Amino acid sequence: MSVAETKTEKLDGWNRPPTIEPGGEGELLEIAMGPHHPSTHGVFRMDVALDGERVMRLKPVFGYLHRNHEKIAEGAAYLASMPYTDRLDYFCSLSNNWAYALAVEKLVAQAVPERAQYIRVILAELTRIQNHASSIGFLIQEMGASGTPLMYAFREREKILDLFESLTGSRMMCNYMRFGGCRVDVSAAWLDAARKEVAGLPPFVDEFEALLTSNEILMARCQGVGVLKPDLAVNASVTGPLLRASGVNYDIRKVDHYGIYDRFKFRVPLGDHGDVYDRYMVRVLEMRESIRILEQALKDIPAGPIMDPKAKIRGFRPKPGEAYGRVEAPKGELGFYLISDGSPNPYRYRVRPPSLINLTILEDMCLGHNVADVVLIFGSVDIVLGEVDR
Amino acid sequence: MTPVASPLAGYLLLAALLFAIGLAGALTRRNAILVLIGIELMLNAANLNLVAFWRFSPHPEALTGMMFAIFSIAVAAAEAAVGLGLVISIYRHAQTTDLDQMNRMKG
Amino acid sequence: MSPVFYILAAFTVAGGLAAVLLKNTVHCALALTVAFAGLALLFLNLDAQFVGFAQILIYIGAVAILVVFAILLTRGTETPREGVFSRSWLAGLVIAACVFSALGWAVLESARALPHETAVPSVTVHDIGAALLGRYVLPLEIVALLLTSATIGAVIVAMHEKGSAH
Amino acid sequence: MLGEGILKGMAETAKNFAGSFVSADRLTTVQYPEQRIPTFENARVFPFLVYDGPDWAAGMRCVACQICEKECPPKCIYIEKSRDKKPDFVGKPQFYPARFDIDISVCMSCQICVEVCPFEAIKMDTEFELATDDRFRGLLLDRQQLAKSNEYYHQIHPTEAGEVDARLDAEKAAAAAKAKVAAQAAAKAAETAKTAPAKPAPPAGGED
Amino acid sequence: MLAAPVSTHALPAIVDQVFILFKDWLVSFLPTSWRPAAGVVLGVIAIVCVFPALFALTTVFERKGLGRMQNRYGPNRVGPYGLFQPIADGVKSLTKEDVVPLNADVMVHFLAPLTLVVTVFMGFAVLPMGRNMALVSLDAGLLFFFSMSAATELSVFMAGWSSRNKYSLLGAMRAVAQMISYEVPLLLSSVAVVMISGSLSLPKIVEAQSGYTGVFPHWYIFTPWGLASFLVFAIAATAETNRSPFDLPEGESEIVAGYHTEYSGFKFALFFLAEYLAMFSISGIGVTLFLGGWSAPLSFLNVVPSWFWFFSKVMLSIFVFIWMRGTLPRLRQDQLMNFAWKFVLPFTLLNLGVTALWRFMGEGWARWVVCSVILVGVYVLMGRVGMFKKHFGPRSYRYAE
Amino acid sequence: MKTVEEIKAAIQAAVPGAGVEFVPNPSPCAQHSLRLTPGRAVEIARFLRDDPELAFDFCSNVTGVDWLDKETSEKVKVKRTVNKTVDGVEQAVEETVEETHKHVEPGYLEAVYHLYSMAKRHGPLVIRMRTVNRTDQVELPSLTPIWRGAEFQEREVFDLYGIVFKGHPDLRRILMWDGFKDYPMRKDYVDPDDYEYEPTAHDAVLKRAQAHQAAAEK
Amino acid sequence: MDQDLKIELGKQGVFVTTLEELYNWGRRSSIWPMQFGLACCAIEMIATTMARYDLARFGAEVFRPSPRQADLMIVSGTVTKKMAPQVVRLYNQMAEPRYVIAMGACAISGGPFKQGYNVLKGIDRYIPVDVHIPGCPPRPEALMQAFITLQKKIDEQHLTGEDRPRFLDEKAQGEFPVPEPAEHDLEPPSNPGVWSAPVVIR
Repeated sequence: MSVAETKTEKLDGWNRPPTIEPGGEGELLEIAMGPHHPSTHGVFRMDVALDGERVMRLKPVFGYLHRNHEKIAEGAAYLASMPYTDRLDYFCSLSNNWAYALAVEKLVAQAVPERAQYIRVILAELTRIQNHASSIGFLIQEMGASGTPLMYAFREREKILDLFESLTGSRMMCNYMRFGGCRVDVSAAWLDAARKEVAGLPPFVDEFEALLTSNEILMARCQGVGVLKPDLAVNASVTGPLLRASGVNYDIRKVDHYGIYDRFKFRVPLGDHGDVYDRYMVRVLEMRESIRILEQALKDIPAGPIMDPKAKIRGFRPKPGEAYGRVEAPKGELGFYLISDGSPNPYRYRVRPPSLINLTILEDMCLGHNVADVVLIFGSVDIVLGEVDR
Repeated sequence: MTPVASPLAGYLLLAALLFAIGLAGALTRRNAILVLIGIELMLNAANLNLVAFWRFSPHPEALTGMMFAIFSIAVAAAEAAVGLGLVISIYRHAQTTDLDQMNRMKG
Repeated sequence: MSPVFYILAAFTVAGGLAAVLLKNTVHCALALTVAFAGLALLFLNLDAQFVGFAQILIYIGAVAILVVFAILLTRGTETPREGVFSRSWLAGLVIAACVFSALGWAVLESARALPHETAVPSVTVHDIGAALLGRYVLPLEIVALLLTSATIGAVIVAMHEKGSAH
Repeated sequence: MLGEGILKGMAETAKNFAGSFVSADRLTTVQYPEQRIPTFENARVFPFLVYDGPDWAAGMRCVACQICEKECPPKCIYIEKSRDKKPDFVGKPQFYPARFDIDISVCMSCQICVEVCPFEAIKMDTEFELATDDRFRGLLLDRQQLAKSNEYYHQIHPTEAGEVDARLDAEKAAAAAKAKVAAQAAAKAAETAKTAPAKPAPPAGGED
Repeated sequence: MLAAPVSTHALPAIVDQVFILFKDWLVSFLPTSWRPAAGVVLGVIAIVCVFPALFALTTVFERKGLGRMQNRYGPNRVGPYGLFQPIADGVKSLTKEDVVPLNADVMVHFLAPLTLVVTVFMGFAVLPMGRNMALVSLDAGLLFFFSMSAATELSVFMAGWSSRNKYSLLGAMRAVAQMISYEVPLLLSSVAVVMISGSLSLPKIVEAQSGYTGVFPHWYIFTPWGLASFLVFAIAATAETNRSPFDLPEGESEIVAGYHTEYSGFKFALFFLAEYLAMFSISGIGVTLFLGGWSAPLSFLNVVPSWFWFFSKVMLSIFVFIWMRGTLPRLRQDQLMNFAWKFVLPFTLLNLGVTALWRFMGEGWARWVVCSVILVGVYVLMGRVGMFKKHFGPRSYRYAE
Repeated sequence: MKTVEEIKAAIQAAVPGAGVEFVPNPSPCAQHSLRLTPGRAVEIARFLRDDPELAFDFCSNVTGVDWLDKETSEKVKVKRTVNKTVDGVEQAVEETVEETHKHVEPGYLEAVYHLYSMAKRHGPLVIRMRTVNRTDQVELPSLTPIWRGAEFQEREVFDLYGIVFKGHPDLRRILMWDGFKDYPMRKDYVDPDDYEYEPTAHDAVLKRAQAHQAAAEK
Repeated sequence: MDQDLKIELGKQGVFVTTLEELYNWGRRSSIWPMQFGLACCAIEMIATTMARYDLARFGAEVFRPSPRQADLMIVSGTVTKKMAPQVVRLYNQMAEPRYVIAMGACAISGGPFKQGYNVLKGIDRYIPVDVHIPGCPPRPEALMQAFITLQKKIDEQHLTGEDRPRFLDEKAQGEFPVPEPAEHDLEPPSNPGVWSAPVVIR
């Protein structure tokens, strides 16, 4: 079954998902996949219309985890929203922390000391590795492997979570970064543990690749499935590994030069086909690049304070104004848009969720494919419902 | 039933009954698939006859009746495949398996 | 005439009747498999092992499944609104009854002339194989041809519409 | 050749299967109720209230300032100030919480209450085995349930508790020094007062 | 049941025939005319007891084995080493409420698991589980086995259809389509064995393999055509039993739990049982056809009782099933079908030709070389062509600085 | 990248008669924005996307903002003549009186778009559009035909703020269920009354819990 | 099982007692959770089944995708008002005996998100919950402890008498009313048959 059968309608750019004609027999079978469907990563729903097993229409339905994060944040102080950001993309709380801290730091022009920057980079990259590993694990799980890759991913994730917990106190909800630095300093012992862990990561990625990369079943299932063309990807604001698998070189770490990413040598892996396999491989290769960054950061981390002494903690009231700050979270561009009216609470607090926006093209990718592929394509987008629905 | 001396007569009667049931089904049902089911029953009744004749024949080692039954099963399988293929094909065309309606449409 | 025969006969006839009379098409198909199974057992009762197993393999394993698939593909699972029997059901019934009475009369008439209990024939699969490739090799080839052409024919008949739709 | 990748994968799982009998890296399970992963010093689960000395009611550091109640993001803390005062660790008379409830069925373990507390009175516990079938009585902790001794605090967070104690000692010393100065001044004043016409002596700064 | 001609009363022989002797001893209390029937009944009882027990053990070993592959223990708390886990599961399943969906077809819904289990059990009747240890020694044993395994398809369909659930129906359709497709290579690959051994009777097939050259056995798997047939048989058997990587009918990532989505309690347990029993019986057939059945792997190991070898071989094949489940993701429906019709079937047909060639080339090394070259060559070629045609294969990636 | 003023000039050159207003951002990050009048917004957006030099091909973020009616009161000293009885005589006296003048600036809903360029790697450019008021004239042109990435975000803004995007291909509620009536992110939204059990209620939560109890007792 | 009752049951016959013990043992040793996650806690639930913690040791790794075959529903995460009807429906589909663990603050009370307009303030407003695990999210060990708590709870159940489990009580509710999303809120906002708010004295 190929996408070549689909008729792409060019309508002012690439705006509409292509319509495909049913094969002829009978009515379409309407299936609501979700919200408790086993492979929708939580509570996501897809209303699928099938012709046989071929997808003719697919409408994502959101909101089953809409927890009113933005509304709550608008009624709370700036700092009080920090723990809530942990619960957006609950795999990558530290990236979320960073994005929010970055936005607030932009809003009040807050400097961040060197050491804190290094810590942030280390934590963000560790987050990226564990997120990519688990997302690949879930992808293969959806492909029907009975959990083994996921188990290996989680085995490694647990080690990284141990690092997080020993530093920040919590496995998942780290609530670690502050406006102008970080909450607690890393100890020498922690850095040693991190170095040890990072040294153990390349063998893990090797094992993962040996298990999966050249597996014929995986290749047959993934290659040529869910192709996303680069121009559509850009137009639909797709970001993150999904975009790079389509061959668009856009990594906010390289573009925005936020933090201290300029100091590290790393490359941005790009895919040429834009299919599920490319997304898988881009994630694997990004893990390898993250390991490189980690090695450099752990070598160079300087001594010094971790909080800017000028940073205001009590009575934090930014001047009226607005700011948009974004980072390259493991799932894509995570942005925070803040409007301050001078009060202790943000007037408007908005999260730009990469997971939600990456789903814009879900229907385009799935049309004409098999139901089984839908699950796969959906898994390859790598979303977390906490972020999609907020 | 009158007491039948030969067991063969019992098999033959049973086969006749099955054949009649199949015939009735084939003649009275509307649905094309059910008509096919009736035909299958009739074929099976014939098979039963063949095997029964073979069993009670004076020279069973000649295997004539049994061979007949084996070939008949093979042919019946082919018949079922083609018949159902036709039904599906007609269904695609007419969106019905109702023979009465197919008659009405006249092609 | 052993009681086994009567049990199997009742079983088979019940299956056959159900296959013809039931409303739900899928139930009919399932009842048909009951009749097939009964017939297979009857074959075994007639010491025709090979035919019995072939009956199960082909009729239950293939034909019944085929029928069921056809029912699902033609959405025949719902009972039709206009009734399940054709308008000419009475004629059909009469014809069937006539056929049965004619056959039954013929069997009963000739019952006396039919052979009585014979010895159990000792026919092994090996004999059947030898016969198939010996005396009956020509019919075997013909059946092989027939099956091949039937397969191709069925595929073509079923595929045809799809091709023309595009 | 077709099948090569599959064999490679099978070899990988076989390696793990065989390895699970010999290597701890390949068998990472910690059998929970009997074995436990050592808790990290920084680990945090739910807040508790620190008290000094043997008596939890007398030694409670909390002065019911209600900052944590206000700052708590999910609003799971409820404090009622006492009417009377009791001396705190430096001896200053302070209010104390007549009622201090934390609904741990709401608490999100964010530690913000700890960060905002100016009195080092509320800290994070590492106890997590709190599952209960009684939602209404099992999960709303009152001040007695929340009160844990400073020794316990030292036990679970030794480094942090040491720092806190040092800070408190310093504060206490400073307060004592201040009190001493004040006392000396008072004594001086009293001396001068003896010579000079009597003046009401200033109250000695919280020396009890 | 074959008579038990225990020629030598040496200890190994007695151990080898211990079950038969025991049965004969039990039966000897009965009048002679009852003995054959009683023997069969005893055999049935033995099968009905042994294989479910084996099923129980297998489930717990599967869970533990999978656990080990995934760096964890697996069930180890219920009873010693977790061995009572299946008993607990059984008790729970038995006592669990039996939910029948409101609009389900009650009768068919009820019958489906029963017919499934019964037909699967029937398959065991012809398996020679040791020397003289086949319940019934049918002349057309192999045919009987396949006719029984063909009959299971209908039960699966019944289960899926009667639940009146989209997922169930979809799962059932998938299962049936898959089983029909893979039945063809399954049958054809065993035809190769029948061609060489010249018999459909399973004990005879085992006997045909029970010779030794030196210490090495004459199993069919140690011939080029035998290995090829065995591989095809293994693939088809995995598909027939709906095991990973062909477990699409139960593909929980797409269609919840397949045809038994709506089953709960004991009926669900029956499906579970049937799946494992099918695994045992098809492994048993595979062992009988290609791995020498109950014969020992090396000639001097013949002192070990034959039933031990049979069951160890079956368990080994179960382990491979579990191993594959622990490693492989599953295929897609159309890929599965394509694989069956475009790769496995042609290869099987070719293998039949090669088998015929083997049969008529006569003894000697020439037939080894010729047959091996043909099979390996065609396999590699088909693999290559398949890979290129489907445009899948390893890729390289570029980087941006 | 051009400055925001330059972009404004470029827009006005390319789309004649386009209403573009420069909105400064007082915060230190200085991400100033352009306010577009809704009428020509789609054309402007297309220009922004297709202009080879600007090439804002990537619409990163779409936000709704709710600005309530703003009541500014200013105290004005007014001189006026008042009739007073001074010393028993009624006369007109001129007096300065302080009066509070209340202006009610009508509220509006605002949609904010953050644009970046993937091709040129610059950004962000912030563009915003305002509705006329918060009640009945809440329509804005949808920019989804220009940037597909705005599709779900505009739906979300519609769902939570009630801005109706004209020209959106599929404007339905996205996060809340279909039968839901309110726009919950608006500042004047009142939560449903479900505060049945609040063991640690205080402040706003306490008020709502008390209100619930009062309602339950009724 | 406490001693008094054992004696009391002993009067009724040892058979009943052992049967009860066997039944309870079977139920508690084979709890199959439903493969169903809601939010953050679901990740910790998955982590619990993974190598480090390995819920499988208790025989509970058989996560069934179909509610019919599951015994335990772990409500792992925030239940929103949009999701609540589905959760109740799923619970209704489960076969008795069935258990519910409310995992994490959100499932118990709405947790940190309870001030939100779309968040259900505790799943126990609609379905009976057996064990509550506080925490946000609870550690995997906490889930295991809850699991053990549930096992203990099952162990202590008697099949007869006043305190028999709900599923053995013919009069007990089998189907729970599914709330309907209405214009502003769910209708009804809670299920009075399952839940009543304790009186808050304040």
